[in-house]
Amino acid sequence: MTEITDITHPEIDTNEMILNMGPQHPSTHGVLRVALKLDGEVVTDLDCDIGYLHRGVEKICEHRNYQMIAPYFDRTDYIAAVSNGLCYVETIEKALALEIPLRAQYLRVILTELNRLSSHLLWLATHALDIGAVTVFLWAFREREELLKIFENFFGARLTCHAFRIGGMTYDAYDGFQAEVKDFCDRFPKRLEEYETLLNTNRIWLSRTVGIGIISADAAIDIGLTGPPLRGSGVEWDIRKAHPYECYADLEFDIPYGENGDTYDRYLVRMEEMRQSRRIILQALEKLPDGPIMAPKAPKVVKPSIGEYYHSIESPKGELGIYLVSDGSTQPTRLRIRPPSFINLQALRQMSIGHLVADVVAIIGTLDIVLGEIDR
Amino acid sequence: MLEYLFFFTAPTWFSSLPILKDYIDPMVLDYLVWPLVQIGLLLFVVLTLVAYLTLAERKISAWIQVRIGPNRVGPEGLLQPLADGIKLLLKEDLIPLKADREVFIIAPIIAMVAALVALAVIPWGAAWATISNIDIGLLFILAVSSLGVLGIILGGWASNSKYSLLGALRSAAQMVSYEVAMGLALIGALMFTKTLALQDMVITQERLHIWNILFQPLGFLIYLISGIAETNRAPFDLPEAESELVAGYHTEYSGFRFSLFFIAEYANMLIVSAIAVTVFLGGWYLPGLSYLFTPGSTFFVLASIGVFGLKTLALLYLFFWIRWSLPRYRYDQLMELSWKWMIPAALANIMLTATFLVLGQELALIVSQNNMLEISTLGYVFLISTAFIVTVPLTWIMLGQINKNSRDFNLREVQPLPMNRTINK
Amino acid sequence: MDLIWLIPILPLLGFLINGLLARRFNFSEKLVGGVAVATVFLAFVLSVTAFVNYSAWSKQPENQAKPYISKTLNYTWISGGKAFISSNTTPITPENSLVDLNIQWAYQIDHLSVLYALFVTFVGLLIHIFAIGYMHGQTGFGRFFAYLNLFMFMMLTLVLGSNLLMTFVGWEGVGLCSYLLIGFYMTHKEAAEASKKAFIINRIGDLGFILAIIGVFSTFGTLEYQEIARLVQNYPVEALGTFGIMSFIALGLFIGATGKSAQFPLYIWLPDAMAGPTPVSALIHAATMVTAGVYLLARMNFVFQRSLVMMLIIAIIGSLTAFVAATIAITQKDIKKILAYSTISQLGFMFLGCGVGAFVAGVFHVITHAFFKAQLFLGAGSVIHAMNNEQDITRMGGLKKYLPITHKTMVVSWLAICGIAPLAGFWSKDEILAKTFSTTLFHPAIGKMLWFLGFLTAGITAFYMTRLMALTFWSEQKFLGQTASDGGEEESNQEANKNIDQKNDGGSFKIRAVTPSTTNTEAISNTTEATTNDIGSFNIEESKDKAERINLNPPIVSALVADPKESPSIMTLPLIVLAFFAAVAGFIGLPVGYNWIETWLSPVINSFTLHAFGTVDIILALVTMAWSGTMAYAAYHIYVKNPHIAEDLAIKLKPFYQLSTNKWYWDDLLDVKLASLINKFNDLLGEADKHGVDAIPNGSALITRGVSILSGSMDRYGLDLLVNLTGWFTRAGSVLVRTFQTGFLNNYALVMVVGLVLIIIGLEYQAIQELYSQYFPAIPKIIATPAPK
Amino acid sequence: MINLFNIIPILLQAQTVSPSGVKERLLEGIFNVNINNFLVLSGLLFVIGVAGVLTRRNVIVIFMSIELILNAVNINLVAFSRYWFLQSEGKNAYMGEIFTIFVIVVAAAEAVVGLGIVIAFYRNKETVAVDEIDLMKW
Amino acid sequence: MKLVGLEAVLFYLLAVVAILFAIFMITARSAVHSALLLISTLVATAGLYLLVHAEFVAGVQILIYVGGVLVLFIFVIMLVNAKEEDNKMFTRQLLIGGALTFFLGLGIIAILLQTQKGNFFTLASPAPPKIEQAQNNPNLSPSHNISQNTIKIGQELYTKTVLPFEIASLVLLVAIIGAVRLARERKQEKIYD
Repeated sequence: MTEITDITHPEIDTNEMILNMGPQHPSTHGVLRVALKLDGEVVTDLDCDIGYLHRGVEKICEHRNYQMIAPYFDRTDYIAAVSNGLCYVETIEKALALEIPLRAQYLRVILTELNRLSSHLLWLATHALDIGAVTVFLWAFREREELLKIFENFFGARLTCHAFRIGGMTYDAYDGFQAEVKDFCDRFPKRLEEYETLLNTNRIWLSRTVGIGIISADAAIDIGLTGPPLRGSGVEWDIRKAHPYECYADLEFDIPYGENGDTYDRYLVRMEEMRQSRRIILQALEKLPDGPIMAPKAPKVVKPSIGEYYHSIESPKGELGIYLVSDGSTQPTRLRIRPPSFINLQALRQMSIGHLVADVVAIIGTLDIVLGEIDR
Repeated sequence: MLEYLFFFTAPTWFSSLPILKDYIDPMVLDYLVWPLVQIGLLLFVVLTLVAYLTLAERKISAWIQVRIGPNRVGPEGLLQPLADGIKLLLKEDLIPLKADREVFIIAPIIAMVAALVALAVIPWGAAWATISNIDIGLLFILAVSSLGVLGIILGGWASNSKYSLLGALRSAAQMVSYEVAMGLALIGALMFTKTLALQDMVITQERLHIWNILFQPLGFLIYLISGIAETNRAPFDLPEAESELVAGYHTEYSGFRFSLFFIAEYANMLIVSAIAVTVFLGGWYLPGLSYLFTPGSTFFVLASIGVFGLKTLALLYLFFWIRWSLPRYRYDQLMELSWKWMIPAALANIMLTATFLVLGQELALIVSQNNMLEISTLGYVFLISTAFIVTVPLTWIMLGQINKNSRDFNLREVQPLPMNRTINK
Repeated sequence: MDLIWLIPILPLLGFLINGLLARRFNFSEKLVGGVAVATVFLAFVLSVTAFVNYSAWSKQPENQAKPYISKTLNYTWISGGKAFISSNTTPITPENSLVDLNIQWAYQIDHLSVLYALFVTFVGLLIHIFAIGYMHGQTGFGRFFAYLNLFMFMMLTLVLGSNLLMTFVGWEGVGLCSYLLIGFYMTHKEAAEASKKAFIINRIGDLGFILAIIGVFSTFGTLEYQEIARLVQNYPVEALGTFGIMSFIALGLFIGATGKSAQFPLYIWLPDAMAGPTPVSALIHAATMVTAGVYLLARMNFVFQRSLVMMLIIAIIGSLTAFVAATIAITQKDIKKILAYSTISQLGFMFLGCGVGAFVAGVFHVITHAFFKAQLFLGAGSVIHAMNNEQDITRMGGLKKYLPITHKTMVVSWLAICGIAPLAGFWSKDEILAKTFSTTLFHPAIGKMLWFLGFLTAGITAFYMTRLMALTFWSEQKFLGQTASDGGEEESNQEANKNIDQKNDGGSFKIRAVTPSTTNTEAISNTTEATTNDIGSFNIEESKDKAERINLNPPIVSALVADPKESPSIMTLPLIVLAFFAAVAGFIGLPVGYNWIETWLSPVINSFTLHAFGTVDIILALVTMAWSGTMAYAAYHIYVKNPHIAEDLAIKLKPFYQLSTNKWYWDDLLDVKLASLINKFNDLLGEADKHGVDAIPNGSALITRGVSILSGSMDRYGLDLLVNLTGWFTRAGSVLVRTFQTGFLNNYALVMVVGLVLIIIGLEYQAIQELYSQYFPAIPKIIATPAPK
Repeated sequence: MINLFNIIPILLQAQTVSPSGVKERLLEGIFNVNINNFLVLSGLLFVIGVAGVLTRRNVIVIFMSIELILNAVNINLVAFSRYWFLQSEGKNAYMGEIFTIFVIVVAAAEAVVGLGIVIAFYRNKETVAVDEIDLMKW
Repeated sequence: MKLVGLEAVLFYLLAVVAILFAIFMITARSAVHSALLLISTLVATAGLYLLVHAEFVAGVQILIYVGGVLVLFIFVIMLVNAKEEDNKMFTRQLLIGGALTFFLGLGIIAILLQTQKGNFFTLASPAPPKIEQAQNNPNLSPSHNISQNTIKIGQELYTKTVLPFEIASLVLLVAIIGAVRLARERKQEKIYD
């Protein structure tokens, strides 16, 4: 926890007020405590107090077999469980240098992109709710519900979805999976348009988001922002394009990026990403080959050779990376997660200073953080 | 004094009710029994209405949000308000230890009383359907509703909680600011009715066979927006913005005291709508109503009450609709909207309306005598067309020019996002 | 007709639009000019309709000779309650001397004011149009037109106001606008000082006006013209030698008029006022504002007519002014200054007319003068425009071929001002002269003398105007190739030197013709002799750029253009229109047949010199015309045919020449001589002090020294004790008093309350005593003596 | 029939005769609510206001006491306005009320400026007690 | 001017409320309580105004005094976060102040009662002028008549006293500007300068 520093000029005396937002607060997206130093309603400084949800995932991993570790990742970013699982599985596969079958790759892509949709929908819902548009919240949940139904059918769980195994997948798509996804994708654009009618040109929405929480491209790179916050500042960086994994190289999609680095641009980026995800899903469904879903060479006992491995994927929140130190045994020596939310949260202070309390709420929303991932 | 407070004597059918007639002095009937009956009836109706407004809001919001809404208690959830009321009554009534006890107790009462007192002068219908039609009707309502802010501000302060205090201060500043715009927005209409007495306003509109909204589109718009802000409704619900201040001034309130605040809010909505209807939408006047019933007859009065109720409910629906479709303003934007847009627009409206009235008199389209206006057919055309063609666009352009350098309302043009189609590192 | 209130309000609207919005929203010049001209044009149209309607309205028997007072914009402006006045009826009783001081803000028209409104709006309109062309491209364009419009508002308020106080508001307003517009080039020192001068000198006149207003109110109990006209009938005519209340009021009004209309002692501001832009000079300092004095005289003629002393004073001052100003104008070199002095001179004529009782003739001359003088000023403006801001006529010449329209129109006005029949000036001027000659107000000899002065002035007028025309248009072309420093005569006055100095200040360059494409080879050779050829031209370009950039300065650099261009049509159009009216405006006051203006004004002004038109008048007119023609020809001869005569004459008539160029030493008297006189007096006093008075103290010092030894010892032992005692007392007392100044608010409030209690006890002791004595018998009873009823 | 409204007047309209002593005068004043009663009320409020100004330490409360004093004056004005309305049959009857409005306006102006000073002062000294404000500068 | 019957009762009720709450106001320890009690006094006064048919003034009293000025007071009290006063009882100030105000009260009452003895207040009250009958409309109650107080005040305010009215507006404007200037923080000044 950094010390709250006095950024105001010492010769100016102001009536300062420390306002604790959280840890139980409707708009902190979990148990985050933000200590705001206010001058009137203007934020002069703030500090995030995290750790209320700390479970020691990284430490636990050091005492588990590689197979046993996988489910823990569903519980870090519980909103995007599929992506997290994918990242872990791919890291180990990279360490083992395993080649996984094409069908499994395509299924993984479809599922992660569906998961991206679900995560972004939740973000849209809560972000709009924070700014006061209650109806968008419930509308977004309507679509998310459809997605969750598909997940439930596929994974047997709605939140902690888990179907990836080292070397492929546990089970194949159920009957009618493709039809259902196709059906959803057909309906989805119209729904998106509905949200955009409600928000895109709404003056209040614009005045609440345009010019709020600006972060320049340089500053974003300095902090290490990834994902939509980075792209909102105008940096065209997407790991799916930059270091394609799975079968992303075969699929056509665009990377949207913003220009001003404000909340509104990040909003537009995410909305566009949803469209692009849908495009990916449709392509993947079309190309989905038949074949095995598990790599035949997949070892029963996972023992990566000695060394250090780092692998990252583009999770809905940004770059999710896993740094693995293996000593050749069945348990990792050290497993470090690079959680996008945690690093994106670092931008909160820089984005919020000078804005009003109400903007802090909007900015937390636009960063799209999940405390489970931050605290681990 | 009493005859000034209760101008309306009882209708003839009331005084001729056999039981009353025989045992009670007619003066007592007029000045005591009938007003009490009116007040009792009104309180009953309004409080029930308020209760059902909460249900209506939940149902409407549910429809908007593709949900079903309360449907368990009673048929179609119709008994839900009752259940809510009982729940609130039976809840534990907490007073924080460090709170200012007296003020904490008295604050919701002030809010509630201020809301309910204003009901006294609203012309719910023609003839005897109004409790009191006093000389200063509109001023009375503005005055009393300015008391309502005291309840909020004191409640927030007495709770001894930061969120409450912030909410209270916000709401005080907000209500004081928007009260100015609200009062100014009404002045344009007053120039046509030439009275502050609300019943007389309706009568004037009836006499001129017009609704003032046609003369005063801008005034109505400003009044409506200010009214929404005045009742702390979305998109101006800053004082109780749950995403920022948890629940604003009534964070620490629970149980019945909370419900008093709650009722006050809904009653205020009702009053704002009723005033809008009275001043701008012709009150109980509906063209053609007098052909159906004899003016002044009991049926006419009942029909007029119905007309008034329908108009008010339509405006209330607008309130709900707006609340569930718009995001929330930020605090400074809210203030900016008031001081940079609403108040100047209201002032411009006053100036332009006055100009056109004088011009109309110069052109002999309007005659003003004995505190009344007489408008010729051409005069109607002149006033309505100037209101729509000149006042609204002119004010719009002027304010746009004045606020050219304003920070928040000059958003950059929204561009479609650039897309990267080629990059593949 | 009820819309007359709009006549002044419309220009006010234009002022508000241009003044408030033009700068903020960057109005284009077209818009600014359009707004200004449109408002004045509407005002003009309204004036015409008011004129037509009023002439019909006033013909109805029940409205005979009554002013029409607008019902709109008519309210009690100042409601001052009851006030005592000296009296308005002969038996003074408390009842009739107690009146309500209620002053209306109301616009009225009657025969006089509608006439004024007509020509003010008309001339104003033309000058507005002219100004669009003249001011093109200068910064402060919007400001200029805002001021002009404000001026129109104020002038029309002055004219259309229904009472003296409204006139006073307009009076002050036009003074303000005059100040603003003279100082329009506010970074220019001369203009700023001229504006200050005009403002301050006008204040002297205003003091008189205010006193007159107070006098009128305390006499009549009202300020409404209509009422005053009615009530004034109760007062007798004050003959020569008596100086009653009417004379006092008239004196005050006259002092006011003197200031505004630049009459003899107070005329010095008007020539300086020419530092303003030329349209301003035309509108304010020639056509309208300066005639406000005449308006006041005509408006209050019933008061003046009751004081023969003041009539005589007015006549004398008027004729003196006319003569003096005309003689000064002969030798001036600045084209606008000549016109300024000419204006003063013509105003003198008007005053002379009023002074001899011919108010109608005065007003008539106001109207004709407005046309031809406005035309002359605008023509001068056109010339200046063409000459690139050169104003010295000795450096012009031969402009006839370059500026044909300007020349032709100015010729018309020249003839008009010279009094050549049948142009406008002839009719009005000769009517004044004729009325003067045959006045019956004073001794006939006085009338003859005044006439002679006027007669002389008429000739001189013809002379200097011809000189102006000759040097500008007809004489040899002088401006080409001349450098500024060697231009002009040897005896160039201080003014010109100053100008040149300023011009040379800028960048120490010589001004020369830029383009060599001229026929005057001599001029070119002069130029080539001039040093720093390239640098000179460069500097001119640069300074032009600078002037355009800054533009608040009038471009003082007069780069003598080789090829003066005729002004654009927006400027020549007003010239033509005005010239037309300068030619024909005289026909409204023909002495024979139907004298329209006299008939028209008869309800307002009853001139008492009802002198029949006769042969004497015709002879006089012919004589005057011949005299003017002679003088004009003389000037033409001197300045065009034989230019050397002018210098000869200047040397021969040196004392007169000096007197004229130095403006009769009047400015010097005020500025220098008076000041040096005071300084000399001071020196004298100082000398007297040093030598005479100082001897006394020196002598007494000796005695003092002796006494001081004695008293010193006494002081040390006797008086010091007293002083020390005082100190001790003070210190002791301060301990007591210090306790009161605690700095605590409550203590001070406490003292206030103590005072309140004391006041209550003091005032109502009896009541307190009576009420409480039964409970507190200790309260002593005071038997108050009953107050006498 | 019972007329509720006539009972109280009968009770209150008990006139005392020939008010000579203090007691009688007081009684007469009490039973006839006329302008005098208003004046006494106004006087009492005035005195209470003065007491507040003299005894309180909080500047804001002192301000409120001053408002009370002004309010007392207003009662006076309104009462006299009504009195003259009846005495002079409506001539100049509303001047008192208009004056009251002006007093309210001026009171509002005074409060605004005064409270502005209080806030400015509080920002510097962190106190609003008059007995700590005893210097002309800080 | 005589109030009888229920009006007299109301007068005494309101007067007692006003005086009691005024006393409570100056003795309350918390500034917020003081403000609340002052509000009660002012509202009671507004009731008194109604009693003498000054409806407009009553409305203005509540609108401006209570709704405006007192809200401002409370606002400021909250801003400066005034602590409760520790009333040092029987300080010199309190003693002297109390005694003085006591004398003041005695004096004022003496004056009032003394003048009452004269004929100042015993002038016979003529009947109140008839209130003008409103327009004959069946949609208004038959006994509908409405006070003309507001109209009359409006007429007088904008004719006879238009100059004081404008001056009052100017005073308010100056007060607003002054207050803004006074209360502006130095930092804000820095920003705006």
